[in-house]
Amino acid sequence: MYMNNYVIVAIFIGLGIFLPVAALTIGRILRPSKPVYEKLTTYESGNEPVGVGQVRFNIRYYLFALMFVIFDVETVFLYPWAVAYKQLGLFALVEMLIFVSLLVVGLIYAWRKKVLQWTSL
Amino acid sequence: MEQQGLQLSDLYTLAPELTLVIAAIVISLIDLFIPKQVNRSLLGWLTLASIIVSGVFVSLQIGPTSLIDPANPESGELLNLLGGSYRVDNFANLLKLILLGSTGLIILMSIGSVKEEDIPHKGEFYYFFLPAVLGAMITASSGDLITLFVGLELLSITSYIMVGMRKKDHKSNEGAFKYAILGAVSSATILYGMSFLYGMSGSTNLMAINAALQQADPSFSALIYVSFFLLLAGFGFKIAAAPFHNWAPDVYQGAPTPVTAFLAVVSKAAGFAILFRVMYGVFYGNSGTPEHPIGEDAFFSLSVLAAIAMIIGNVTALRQKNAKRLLAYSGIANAGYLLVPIATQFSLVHYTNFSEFAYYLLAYALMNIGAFAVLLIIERSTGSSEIRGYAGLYYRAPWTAAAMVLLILSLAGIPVTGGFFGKLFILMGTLQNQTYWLAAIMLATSVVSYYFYFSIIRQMFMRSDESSPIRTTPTLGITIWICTIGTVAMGAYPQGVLGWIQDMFKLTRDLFIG
Amino acid sequence: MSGSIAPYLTLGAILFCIGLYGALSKKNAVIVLLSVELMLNAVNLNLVAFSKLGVNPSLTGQIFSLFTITVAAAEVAVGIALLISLFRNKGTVDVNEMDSMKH
Amino acid sequence: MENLLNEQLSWWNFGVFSFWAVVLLVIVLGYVTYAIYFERKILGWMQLRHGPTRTGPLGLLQTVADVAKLLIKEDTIPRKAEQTLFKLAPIIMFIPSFVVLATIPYTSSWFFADLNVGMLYYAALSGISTIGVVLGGWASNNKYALLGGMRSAAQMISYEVPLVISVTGVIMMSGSLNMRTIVAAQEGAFWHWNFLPQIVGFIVFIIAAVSELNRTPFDLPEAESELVAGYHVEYSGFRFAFYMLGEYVYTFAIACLTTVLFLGGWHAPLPFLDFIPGIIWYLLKFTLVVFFLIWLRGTLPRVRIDQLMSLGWKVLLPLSLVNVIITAVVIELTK
Amino acid sequence: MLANIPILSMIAFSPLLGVLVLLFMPKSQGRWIKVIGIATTLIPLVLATWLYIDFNQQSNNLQYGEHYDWINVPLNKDVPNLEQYGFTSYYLKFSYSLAVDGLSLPMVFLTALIATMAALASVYIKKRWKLYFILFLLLEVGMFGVFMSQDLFLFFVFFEATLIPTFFLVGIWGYMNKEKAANKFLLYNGLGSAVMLLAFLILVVTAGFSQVQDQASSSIYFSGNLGDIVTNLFTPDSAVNAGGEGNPFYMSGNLKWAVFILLLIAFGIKLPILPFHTWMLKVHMEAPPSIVMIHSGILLKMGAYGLIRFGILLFPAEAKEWAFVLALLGLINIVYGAILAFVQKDFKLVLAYSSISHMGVVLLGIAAFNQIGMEGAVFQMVSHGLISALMFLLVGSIYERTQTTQLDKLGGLAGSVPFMSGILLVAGMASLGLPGLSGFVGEFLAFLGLFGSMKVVTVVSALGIILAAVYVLRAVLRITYGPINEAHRSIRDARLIEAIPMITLVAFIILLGVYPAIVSQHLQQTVNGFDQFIQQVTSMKTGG
Repeated sequence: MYMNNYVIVAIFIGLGIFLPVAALTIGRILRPSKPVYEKLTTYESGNEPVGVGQVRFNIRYYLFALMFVIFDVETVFLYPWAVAYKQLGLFALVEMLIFVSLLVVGLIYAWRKKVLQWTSL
Repeated sequence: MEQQGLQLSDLYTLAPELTLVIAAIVISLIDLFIPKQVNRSLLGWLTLASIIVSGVFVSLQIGPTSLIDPANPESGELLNLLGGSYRVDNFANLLKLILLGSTGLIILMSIGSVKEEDIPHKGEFYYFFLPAVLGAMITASSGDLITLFVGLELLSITSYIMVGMRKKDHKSNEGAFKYAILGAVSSATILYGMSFLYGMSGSTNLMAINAALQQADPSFSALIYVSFFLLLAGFGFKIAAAPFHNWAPDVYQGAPTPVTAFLAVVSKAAGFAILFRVMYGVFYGNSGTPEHPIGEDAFFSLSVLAAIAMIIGNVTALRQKNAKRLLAYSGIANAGYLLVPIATQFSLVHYTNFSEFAYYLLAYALMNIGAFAVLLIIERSTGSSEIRGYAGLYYRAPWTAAAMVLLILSLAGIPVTGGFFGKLFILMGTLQNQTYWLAAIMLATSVVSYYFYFSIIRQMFMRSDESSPIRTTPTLGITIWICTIGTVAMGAYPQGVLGWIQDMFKLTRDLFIG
Repeated sequence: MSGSIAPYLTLGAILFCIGLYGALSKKNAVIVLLSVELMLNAVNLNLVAFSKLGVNPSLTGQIFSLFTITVAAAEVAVGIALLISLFRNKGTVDVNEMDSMKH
Repeated sequence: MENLLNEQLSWWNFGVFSFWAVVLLVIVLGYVTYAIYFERKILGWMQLRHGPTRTGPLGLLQTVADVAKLLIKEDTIPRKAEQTLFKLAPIIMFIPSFVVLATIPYTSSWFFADLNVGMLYYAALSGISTIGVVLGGWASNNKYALLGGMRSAAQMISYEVPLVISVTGVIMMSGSLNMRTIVAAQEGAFWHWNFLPQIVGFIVFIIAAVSELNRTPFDLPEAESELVAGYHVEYSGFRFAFYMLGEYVYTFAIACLTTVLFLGGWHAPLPFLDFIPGIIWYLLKFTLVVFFLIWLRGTLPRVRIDQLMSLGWKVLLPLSLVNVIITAVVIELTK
Repeated sequence: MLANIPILSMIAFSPLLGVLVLLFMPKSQGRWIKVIGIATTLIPLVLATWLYIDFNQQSNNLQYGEHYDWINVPLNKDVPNLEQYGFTSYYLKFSYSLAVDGLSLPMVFLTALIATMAALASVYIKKRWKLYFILFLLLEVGMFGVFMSQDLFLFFVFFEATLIPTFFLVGIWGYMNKEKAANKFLLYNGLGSAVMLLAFLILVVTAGFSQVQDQASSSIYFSGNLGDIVTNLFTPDSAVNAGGEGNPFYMSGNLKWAVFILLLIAFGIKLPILPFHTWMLKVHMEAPPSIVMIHSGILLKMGAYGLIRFGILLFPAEAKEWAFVLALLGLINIVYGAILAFVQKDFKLVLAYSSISHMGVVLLGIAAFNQIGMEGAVFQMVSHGLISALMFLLVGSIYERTQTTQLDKLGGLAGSVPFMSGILLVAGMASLGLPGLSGFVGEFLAFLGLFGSMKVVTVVSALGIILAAVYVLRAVLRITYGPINEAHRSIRDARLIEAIPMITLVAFIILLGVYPAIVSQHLQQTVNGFDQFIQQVTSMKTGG
């Protein structure tokens, strides 16, 4: 049955949740808990922490995130095409060439705009 | 599902779109690889050239036989492109000409007029118009919900970016972000409505949906209403019709002026194209049967929407001090006017609502682009888009002021201009269908609009502070005069354009699919 | 497969409403973007449910949802890019502070 | 398994599924325990030292002792941390690493879920782990952790793209996303296995996979010398253990995936070797991949972050796209 | 003699010659600009005089007709199965169609005359003569067109064409609150034209159709042609009158009433009928004298003209039913205008309110629904045009010298400017309806006509007219006699360029007073025709 496969997935998810929960619960029973002020301080190599931890970080991380979103979503179109490729004609190849070349243009664009360069910003 | 691949012979049919795609790619690559010192106006001219080429392709295809399959013209069979999801009919071709023409004028007015410090990426500024107008063209041509949606989003997403093109200006950022968020919400609303249409018909083809809805189970009528109102809300946003208009003034104000013109004209036109298609492709013909009353109600809702847009647009415009916001509200009001012919259905004596619509759309495009071009001159000289900036324009640039007067007369709907005849034809349509209340609202709000349109004239003629002449760039001047002469010509000889539209457009072929 | 479509549609409607509420009322722009995403996913849920359990089940719905996912991604990508640019200029992501153009 | 999957769902079936899932979990945990042990041993040999020797015979209980230590270690949560997210992050990291295993087949009859979208399922779920990493880094409210988390996220998403695209060639060859079908399509001697026809894809896949696992030479998120310990600097005790666990379960998963996608799964390298059961071949290939991963760690230095990013976007991504095109053209020509 | 040349177009568009010349004149040539501006207005005056003489008084038909197709839009070609409804195509036709009859002719002449006088009076304009004269001449074109158009659409276009130049003329060259006045003018009149357009378009899409039969096809024209509309409206078995709700061309009784009331409002605003009069006060206050001359002399008459031409003649049954309402409105105008004129402190406002009062007389004449009343109404229009033009010319000249129009700051001008004071006295006498001057004739005829049907209204209105004597005399005597303001002692009397229009206008006022036939003989046949027509169609049962 089609559904059974997903029952298995569900079981895996259940186990995946169960293990950490169980382990952490057991750990809570076993482990000591003696919080002192110093122990709960944010770790900064032994120095007094300065400022907040959640600082503004570099823009490049966002740019990579954007790039990822764009390219990863394109694979959503590549996969069905790849699955059906053998049944499709020459035109599927042409269409995919167009599609991939558009992707490549996007990549070139990002490249020339120095988005891919970690130190550019 | 029967899916039909694209044939090589279809490439000619798709030439206008393909031109734009290729041009967009090539020009962007050129922009990437030519050195920084090269003047980016070159890209502007290239963009303009590609728009013109695309327009030529459209005009080669437009004609009374445009939908006949070119592969075997004798058969007289209709061209079935991509399983009916893409329709190159004259409805689409006419709108495409308007869309391309407007975009061409907007690009023309931007070349050499946009300030470097304002827009850092001038190259992108030019060629981003290409995917945007491509999206608009796809929308106009689509016969399928998916195509329609993709086209709409191509247009919308590109527009978000174009609005935010002034990276350093926080008004531009703010406008762009608002536009993006609300645009996404409206897209989601449209999609949600579409999902119900799909659910009730099992197809995304407009014609199939129409057929399915007519045979649908009576218990679905609630769902039909839900989907209709979701679509209406979403499209209402895209065309900036009140009460879904709140984004427009902020976005218009924030965007660079040529982009504002683009939003006001091309985006809006594309929204109307879909609305027209969907209303007549999906909901029209569902009236009459007691189980499916949606047809009448749908068109009545459109009338109400039109009335609200006219009233709110014109009344709120009265308070504006910024010319861009004023034109935004004027655009909202005009959305109302343009909705009227769509809401006015066909009847025996009234079969022309598409030509009324297309005529006014063309007039609207010309007069608005002209007005924005004048505004660009004002912005260049005064640095702001306040209405005060127009003060004494007649003494500083008399010819520009004269053109502006003609454009304003057209916007206000005073004879003998294109805007006047556009409204006149729309009015006649409503009166022929005996929707007197709508006609009355349309006229009354037009009179209200005199006040704020003429406030610009008052500034130009009655408040003079200085008489130092203002210089215009040649491209701006050409744009303004093309628009002005076009507007006046449409007024002096309306049957030229209208008759041509009537010749091209065949109701049964171009609107009722199949 | 048999089964009722009602639960899917209900879930879709709930998601859509939550998303709409969030998009229109939340202060933080990031949450607003997330809410929009929620709305689009409600649509996907609808489409996929209809493609399996609709009046005329067909694959089109799933294809449609692929397009929706892609477009949603592009939309959010642009939204975030604009938000970053706004944040750089104004130093806030609070939607309520985006009011520099009031009349 | 196959028969059970095709029956009507009942409590009995459910019980059987659950039982085997628990068995797999136990196996995986055992694998992790001894993978760490062997990693240390092998690294030791490579660096001419002994590795763990003390705990148990040959140090076999070393990892067990480590786990026990982690279990009873105090679990400190920094005052400034976002409590809920801080607790949640390691779990989010761990769950998908285990859940992806559901779709992996071991032999033609030993498998769990027979999903027809198996590869997509894997790609989709494995992406979730990134969230666990970023959340952990962010919730710690620590600059090192945040930077480590961000770097890790950037790296993982950058290499996710070539990873999934490199698999496209395999999918085209077999015409399916189903893992079993993919293996079945590699029926025959080793030159039928995908790693030879898909050599470009294979190389891209392996490099991207190593990077996805945050392993040397791509272990920048945990670079001790730059970031103290990366995103889990504030974690201790069993929460830390789950990050580690997640990473090692991923090595399991990636090793399996490599075997399935490129190394012919349970097929014997030469037809006359068929008498040896498929599971043995599978395990051999699996072990080979795991060994390869450890070997890399022993030999290669760490790359710089800008090199890392350049490699991913400027080399691997174009390569993987080229691979797609070449595969498509070749398939078209040989049809 | 004139029948073979397009005399009407020549009159209407001859001012454009001046515009053309002026466009290419440099701004600095102020003197020549004025000369050309004034000279240009003489061309239509000469042609109009010729036309006036040439006009065939014995005919009640439209004369000198010119007809060209202008807008001819095919409305549709592809209605499915159009043939089954009996026609194959339909068109929208608006034509360029001019003609005059006895009603239009005096108006055309008046326009030409007053335009020339106003152009002479433009000496008070101090700046931007070029733009001023261009707009002025455009305004003149619009006014001629309004009185000549025989097509609803053309009428509307010309009607609007008067709007825009007036807006500019008031807004640029007016006094203190010029912009406010221009706005108010624009909005009220814009509303008026919008209402008019609504009424016209309803007429076009219902009564405006006519069917044309070719060999094989028959097509329908929608047109704004007044003749077609009249024919359709008063043919008992036309689609407008016959047929029920299903017929798209059918005008129900309610619709007819609605259109009539819309027309009444539209022209009532221009006239102005009482609740819509405020804009007109502002314009009279703020506009430059020459423009007020045009405005008060002609633009207000366009309202009355339109009311007669379209309101009364297209909907005689409805109008006749409302005769009492019309009379009452006229009465209110007369009395209200008179009373308020009496209490004003500003001479301009006195005149403005007196205009309201006098336009009431026009309404009364119309409400009489007989030949005498109608003649009175038209006569009053002409006469008031002359008188008010003269009055405002004087106001302008006085303001020019004294910088005020406040009654309590003026006085004793008879001593310092005897010529102007004399003219002012004559104008005052004419205004209050002294026999022998033109004002008397119109009022007398209007009352005479109305007396037969509505005695009470007539009597009360006549009392209102007596008030006119009071307020006119009060104002005029206050200015000419009494203590003089010391500052005004040394002002100079009228220059030649001011004296010419004053004398001309006085001459015409006297001429009309002593020899009214000069107007009424042109009028008689036409008005007689109207009367017969109204009698005929109201006795006929039409509509629902």
